[in-house]
Amino acid sequence: MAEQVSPLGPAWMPGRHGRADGEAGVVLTETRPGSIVQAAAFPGSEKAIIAAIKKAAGLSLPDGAGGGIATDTKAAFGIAPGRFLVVDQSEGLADRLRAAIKPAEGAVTDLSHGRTAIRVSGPHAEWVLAKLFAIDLDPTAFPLGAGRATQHHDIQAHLHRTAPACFDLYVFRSLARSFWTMLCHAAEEVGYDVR
Amino acid sequence: MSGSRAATGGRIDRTSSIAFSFDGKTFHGYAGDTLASALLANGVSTLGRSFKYHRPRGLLAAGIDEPNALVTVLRGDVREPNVPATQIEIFDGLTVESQNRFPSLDLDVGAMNQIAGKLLSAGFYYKTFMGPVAGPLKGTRFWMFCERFIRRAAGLGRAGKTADTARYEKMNAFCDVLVVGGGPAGLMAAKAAAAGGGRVILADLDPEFGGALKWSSETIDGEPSRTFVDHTVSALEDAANVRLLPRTTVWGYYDGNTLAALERVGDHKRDAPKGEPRHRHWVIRAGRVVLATGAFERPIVFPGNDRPGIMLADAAARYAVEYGALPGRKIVVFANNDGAYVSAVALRQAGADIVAIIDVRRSVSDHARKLATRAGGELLLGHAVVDTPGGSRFAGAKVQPFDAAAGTLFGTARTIPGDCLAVSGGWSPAIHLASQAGAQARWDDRLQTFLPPDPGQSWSGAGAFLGRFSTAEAIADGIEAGGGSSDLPAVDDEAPDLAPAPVFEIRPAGGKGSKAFVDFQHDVTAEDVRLAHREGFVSVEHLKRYTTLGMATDQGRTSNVPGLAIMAGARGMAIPDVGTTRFRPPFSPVSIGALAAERFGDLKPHRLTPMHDWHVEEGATMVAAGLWHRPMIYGHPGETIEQAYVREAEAVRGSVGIVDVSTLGKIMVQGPDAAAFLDRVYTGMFSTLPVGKARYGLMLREDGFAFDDGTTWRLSETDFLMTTTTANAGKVMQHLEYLLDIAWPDLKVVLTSVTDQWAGAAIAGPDARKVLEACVTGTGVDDAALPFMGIVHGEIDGVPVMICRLSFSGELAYEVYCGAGHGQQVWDALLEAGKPFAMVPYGLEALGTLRIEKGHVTGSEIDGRTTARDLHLGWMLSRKKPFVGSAMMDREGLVADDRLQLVGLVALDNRPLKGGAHLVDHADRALRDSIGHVTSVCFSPAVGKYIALALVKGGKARHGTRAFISDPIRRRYGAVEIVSHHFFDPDGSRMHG
Amino acid sequence: MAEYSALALLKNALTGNRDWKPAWCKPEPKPEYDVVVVGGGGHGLATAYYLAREHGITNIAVVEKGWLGSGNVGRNTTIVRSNYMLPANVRFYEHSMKLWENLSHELNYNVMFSQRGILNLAHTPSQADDFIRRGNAMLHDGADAVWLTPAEIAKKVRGLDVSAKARFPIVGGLFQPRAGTARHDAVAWGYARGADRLGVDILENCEVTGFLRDGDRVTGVATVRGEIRAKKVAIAVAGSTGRVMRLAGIDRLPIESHVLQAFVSESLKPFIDTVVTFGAGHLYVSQSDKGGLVFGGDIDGYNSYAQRGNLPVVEEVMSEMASLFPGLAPVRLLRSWGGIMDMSMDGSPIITTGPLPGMFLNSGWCYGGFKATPASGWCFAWTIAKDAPHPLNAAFTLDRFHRGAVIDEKGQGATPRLH
Amino acid sequence: MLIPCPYCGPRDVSEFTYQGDANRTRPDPLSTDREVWDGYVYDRLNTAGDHREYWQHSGGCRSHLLVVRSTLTHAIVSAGFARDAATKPKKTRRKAGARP
Repeated sequence: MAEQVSPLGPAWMPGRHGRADGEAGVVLTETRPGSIVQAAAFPGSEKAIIAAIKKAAGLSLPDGAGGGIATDTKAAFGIAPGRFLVVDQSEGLADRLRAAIKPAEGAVTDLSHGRTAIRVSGPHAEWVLAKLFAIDLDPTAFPLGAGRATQHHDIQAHLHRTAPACFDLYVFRSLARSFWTMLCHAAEEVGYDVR
Repeated sequence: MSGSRAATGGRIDRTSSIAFSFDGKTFHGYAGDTLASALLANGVSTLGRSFKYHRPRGLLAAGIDEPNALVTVLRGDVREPNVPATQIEIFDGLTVESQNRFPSLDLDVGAMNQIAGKLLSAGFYYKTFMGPVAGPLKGTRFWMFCERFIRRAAGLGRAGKTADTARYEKMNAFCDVLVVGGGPAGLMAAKAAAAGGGRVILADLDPEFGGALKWSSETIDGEPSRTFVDHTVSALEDAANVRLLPRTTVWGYYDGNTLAALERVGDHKRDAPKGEPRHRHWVIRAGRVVLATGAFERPIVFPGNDRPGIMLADAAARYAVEYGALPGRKIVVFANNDGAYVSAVALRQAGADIVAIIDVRRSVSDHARKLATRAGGELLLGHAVVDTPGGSRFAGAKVQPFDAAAGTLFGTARTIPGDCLAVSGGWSPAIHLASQAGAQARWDDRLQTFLPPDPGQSWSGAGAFLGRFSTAEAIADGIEAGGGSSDLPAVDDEAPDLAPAPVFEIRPAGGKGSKAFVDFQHDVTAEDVRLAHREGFVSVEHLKRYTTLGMATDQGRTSNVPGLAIMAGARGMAIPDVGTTRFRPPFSPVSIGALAAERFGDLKPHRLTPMHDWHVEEGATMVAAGLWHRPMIYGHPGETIEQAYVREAEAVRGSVGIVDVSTLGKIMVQGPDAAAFLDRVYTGMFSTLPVGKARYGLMLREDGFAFDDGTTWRLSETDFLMTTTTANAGKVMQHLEYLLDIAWPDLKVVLTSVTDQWAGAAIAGPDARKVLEACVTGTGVDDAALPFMGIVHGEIDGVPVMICRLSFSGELAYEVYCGAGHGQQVWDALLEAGKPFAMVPYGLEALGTLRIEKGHVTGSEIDGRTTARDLHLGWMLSRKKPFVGSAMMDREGLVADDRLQLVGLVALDNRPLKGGAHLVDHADRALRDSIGHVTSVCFSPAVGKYIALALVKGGKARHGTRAFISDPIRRRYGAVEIVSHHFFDPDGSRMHG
Repeated sequence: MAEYSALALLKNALTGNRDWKPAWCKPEPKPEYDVVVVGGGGHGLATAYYLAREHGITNIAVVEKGWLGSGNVGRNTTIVRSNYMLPANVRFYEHSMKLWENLSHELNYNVMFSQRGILNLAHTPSQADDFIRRGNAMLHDGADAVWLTPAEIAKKVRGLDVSAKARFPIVGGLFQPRAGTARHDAVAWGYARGADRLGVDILENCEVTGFLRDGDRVTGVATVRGEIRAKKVAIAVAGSTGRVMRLAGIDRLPIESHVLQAFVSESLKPFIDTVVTFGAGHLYVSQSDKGGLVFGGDIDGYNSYAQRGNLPVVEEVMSEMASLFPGLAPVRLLRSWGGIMDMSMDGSPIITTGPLPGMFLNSGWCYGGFKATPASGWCFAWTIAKDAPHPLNAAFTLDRFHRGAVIDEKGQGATPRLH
Repeated sequence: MLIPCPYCGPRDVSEFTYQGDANRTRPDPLSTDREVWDGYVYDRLNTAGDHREYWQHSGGCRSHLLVVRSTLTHAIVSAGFARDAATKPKKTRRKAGARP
């Protein structure tokens, strides 16, 4: 099957932008995973869903609200009570999760086309994201591996801290181009690289 | 000229000369100067004209409390009015003009208002301009005629009409401790808090930290206070857990310890680096807050107290010490407390002569006497300034013996010449933020001022904010409020006692003499306060509102307490019994742009479908539908809108068309109880829907009115795909989530918005099936495989698709859904397959035309005021089960005969109908008795006429009758026939074909 | 009491403004009145004034918890208009407009009613149709309305971004020429002075602490200044309706109290002449005679009795201001404040007899209370005097919610935060 | 104002949608008692003081919360999942062992 078409269109302009001197404050990338899937547990079945994610994706989710884990190619984190976003660079994760989750325990929803994944990394990632989101991005409040559900005005977003200075953002596809444009605008002050 | 540059001193960089323009004239100052200090050093004494009487005014203060010297900063055609000159850091090329004067600052015709001074007393406008009861100026016209002149005379600066292109930004911050104010208390609080390891933010409104230590002559731990500040600041700069925010005014204290601050990032720069905002709007969520906001000196009210050259004593000292700008060479000091003596010494040390110190108190402390000796000049105790003879600037003080206890003058007056009068009437702590955070301030009799209330939120105070005015107290308080331990630096100088004598106004017997101003910015005089008293406006709020005292841009920093004191005197009450006003955000004015942040200008969220770029390239006229952008028409060159949509609609009825329906709201409803859930939220039954079929559903609100409609597809036993209208997607989702969380938490159902997951294309028209047959693989699409309301899964161009046969247009039609990332690919394949059938893309106008012809309703008809029955959807209301709204839908008001009901209209004059037109049942054009209104209109190619849907009183009963358009707004009148809303193919044979 | 006039002003100016007398007296409460009006805001004072003037009932007390006019009459954005869509509202507010037009004369107090017009901007063609529907409804029910094109709007309101690339492009606007603004405090003071001159007792600092009852019937009020008996007790306390009615044992009403913030900019030379409202969000702005831009937006959207709001609404309103008037971005917000709105379940008011015998209720003004002041007082006075509503307020009953005869301008149902 | 979401932690009020008075219980769906339904749909307690109310964390985890918040000061007394409050049996006010 053909690759998905990016929603960013002409707004995606590779190269260095904004403040020109020194190291780029942030690097912005569209990571284009093959699978973005929501696994949701009915009340009381959270453990079973966590086990199913382990089985289907090989990711061991830590306990706790917003807990998560990331590898080079996969990621999972809590986005709401009993709900997890599971991401894989390759396709087919939704089917594997469906096979691992009993209909009485939870539901699998494929969002691979519905969400756009944007990576913000670099020394000023927290500074740039703090312009858009009213959440505490400090590592003490938002540790490595954790996920957060939040919004920038009309744009809902899931944030996942996948490295000390790296955040993967998942936004609604239809709003991705606008969001990307705002992100670039916010990053101009520190200089940014689009890759 | 009175002001001048001192030979040495100040924290200015005398090697860096800066040229700026004021009222078109070029001046020079130094790096580190404010506009105020630079103009003062250049001998400029009049910086503005007062609000009402247009009196010349000079600098009163040196900080944010400045009421007089408001100017407009120009950046090209962009104007920033009403900026205190004390807050502007000069830079090369700074261009500023003065305000509220015509034609010039020195010659202002508005000053004639002074002649009518007594007429323009407080509240004069309420008592006149009521005008004649008849004639050409009756009603409100006479007032409006006069008002025009009043409006022109009032107002301060002029705002610009040219768009501001500067960048503004918002920044979210979180910290354990926010310290507001970077004076000695704040610096020590930040240091102590940082030592505790928490995240600390220290904000100060000045460009440099230090507060009053920047112009203090004290020594701390043996170092000059300014050196102490430098050391402390550099230690804070080095601490990883401290963020320093200079030029940042914390202006709002909101709920949950959320504070708002304005950082003036670029105001002092000629050119901003790329991407840097001019202002940054900080929203700081703090674990706790240390308020170290200091105090404002207040003036004494006396006749002639507004003449340029009359200045607060501490401000005079600040100009001299911090900026090396002497406000005068022969300075007269007028005080009711010891603080002014310290200022006098500082002024003397900076190079000015102190001519005299006039103190209302008959005796003063030894410390004050010592300071007076150091300052030099005559010490006149038990005296008061009773007037300031002279022209447009201060030339001398008329003084007279004064009995402070009785508040009376006696003996003979004499005039002491000088070129500057430094006044101190006591100090008012800056309790504004604490007041915003809730609770009433409390009066302190010793300090004759309001002190902060008990904390309503998590804050603590330190230093002058608490009325603890000495540097030593500030340092000790700061360390304690910071919460850590720190060495206690010792202050080596004796602190003056700032407790003033309770003297707020000097009032010559019989009220003789010049005007005595309480509120400089709004020109409120002591007599105005007394007039308010005479007229019964005695509560503090009435006083404020009747006289406008304290309501100007300085928010009464210098005027509140003196005003209250005068009212208290008139009422024979103590000041706290008169009350204090509650301070409201912002503490100091904040640019509208900063609060708008990125939400004006070009950055606006748009929702785009996967096929958006194709629509635009194809020349579609796009229209906004909420955040979505949708094609309205795909116009050909030379076509009108009507020609375009008629062509598109005819193509659908004649052969086939394709429309992007990706914007429809889509919600996955999943779980073992999904079917039961849908039975409860829809008026119809969904548990009986077989897998692989779709059903049209209607939702009501709890109050029984119609809410939203759409089709829901059963994809498996436990999975449903619900569609909603584009406009209501979010509201429906929220409605369902509410019910699931609150009404029926026992149901095992998961709701997920999948609007963006799917690209949708509807193929409609007699040839629709042929188009699908040409491109769909993996499934049949014939009537047997895909009956009406059936769903199949297949592929188009190798992309998995889901196809449901349903119709909005009334034609044979299908909705084809695929993953949004493949939307364009499938769309292209469908277009290719449609070529042999001359398939056309159609937009919202044609879509609307097709549905109006079928009598289908949308948001224009389901407008939140109509019922299912009003819209002839009563057949959808199941009687077999309760559902949301079922208990309320039969109430008398919802079933009344005279309700507006859906009907069709056909124009009898062959002219276009328009939405929003009303209908009447009389042919004359008299504006009365509307019977309803037009909701949706089109030219119907199927009917061959202009038709419309309308909501009309008692609708169905009027079928076949004539009514008349009454659209006086657009001057459209004419006859229509009321018909059924089913204009076309009422039995639905085409879509079932 | 002396008449106010230019001559009086001159005479007093010559004598040093020493002879002005209080605008209203400060009497001690009497033990009994014919009518006690609870609430010394605009509506309560207007009610007392019209009871005295139109119905000859002068043995009236207005009891006010704090200082006179301390509620919403002194905390609003001063806009007067009758541009409603539903007939009951258009007729009522148009009656108010007609009273406004003669109010300064009638009260011998300049309330500074200035018919500067109000412009409702439409930003999409369908919104334009909605506004035109409203304009047509206004014309059919006796109000005035005209449609302005973007070019006409650009001429009328300079500084407004009418360009096609504007953040919220303007397709036209509904203009009501007779609408405008009035000086809010002056309305309270003018009615107070007017009522006082007709013999009404205005009792400030007289908080109601309970109701006197004879069985179900309300026979007076207990106040911090003693018990006051009354043949009729009328409640006009806006945002405090819940609290006051609870004192009468009525716990639940179709009312929620919400906070609405309002804003004023620093004083400017004349910038906009007319009242402008924004259709793509919620913003209304006018310029006061002192030069401040007075503006507001949506309610904060949660129950509140605190006269303070929060930042999200501040930011929203400012973004709309800067979007409409991009030249105002550098202009500075001077002050914000909050008022408590009595939001009803359909967004329309309540002026009714009851709900208890001897009691009358005036409430549910949402954020439309100021412009309603004259008609509210006039209709409420009628209802109190005749024990039955006037046709103008006959639809504004309490039981309309239960009957389903709601007057829902916005079509939002029983969700007060959306009205 | 910050609302402490039990899942997401304290978040700005702008992330939440107010869903109104929680002093109401949706009547039995089968009930046809008009007065009960009228009360549910239209009448509000409108408390001046600690007010039970629903908020949806619409800009976060989308859970509905049952929040007790002072309408006089906006101070939040407690916040929990509305679902928990709705599924847990109603606690009686009486302490164990106390007289009926």
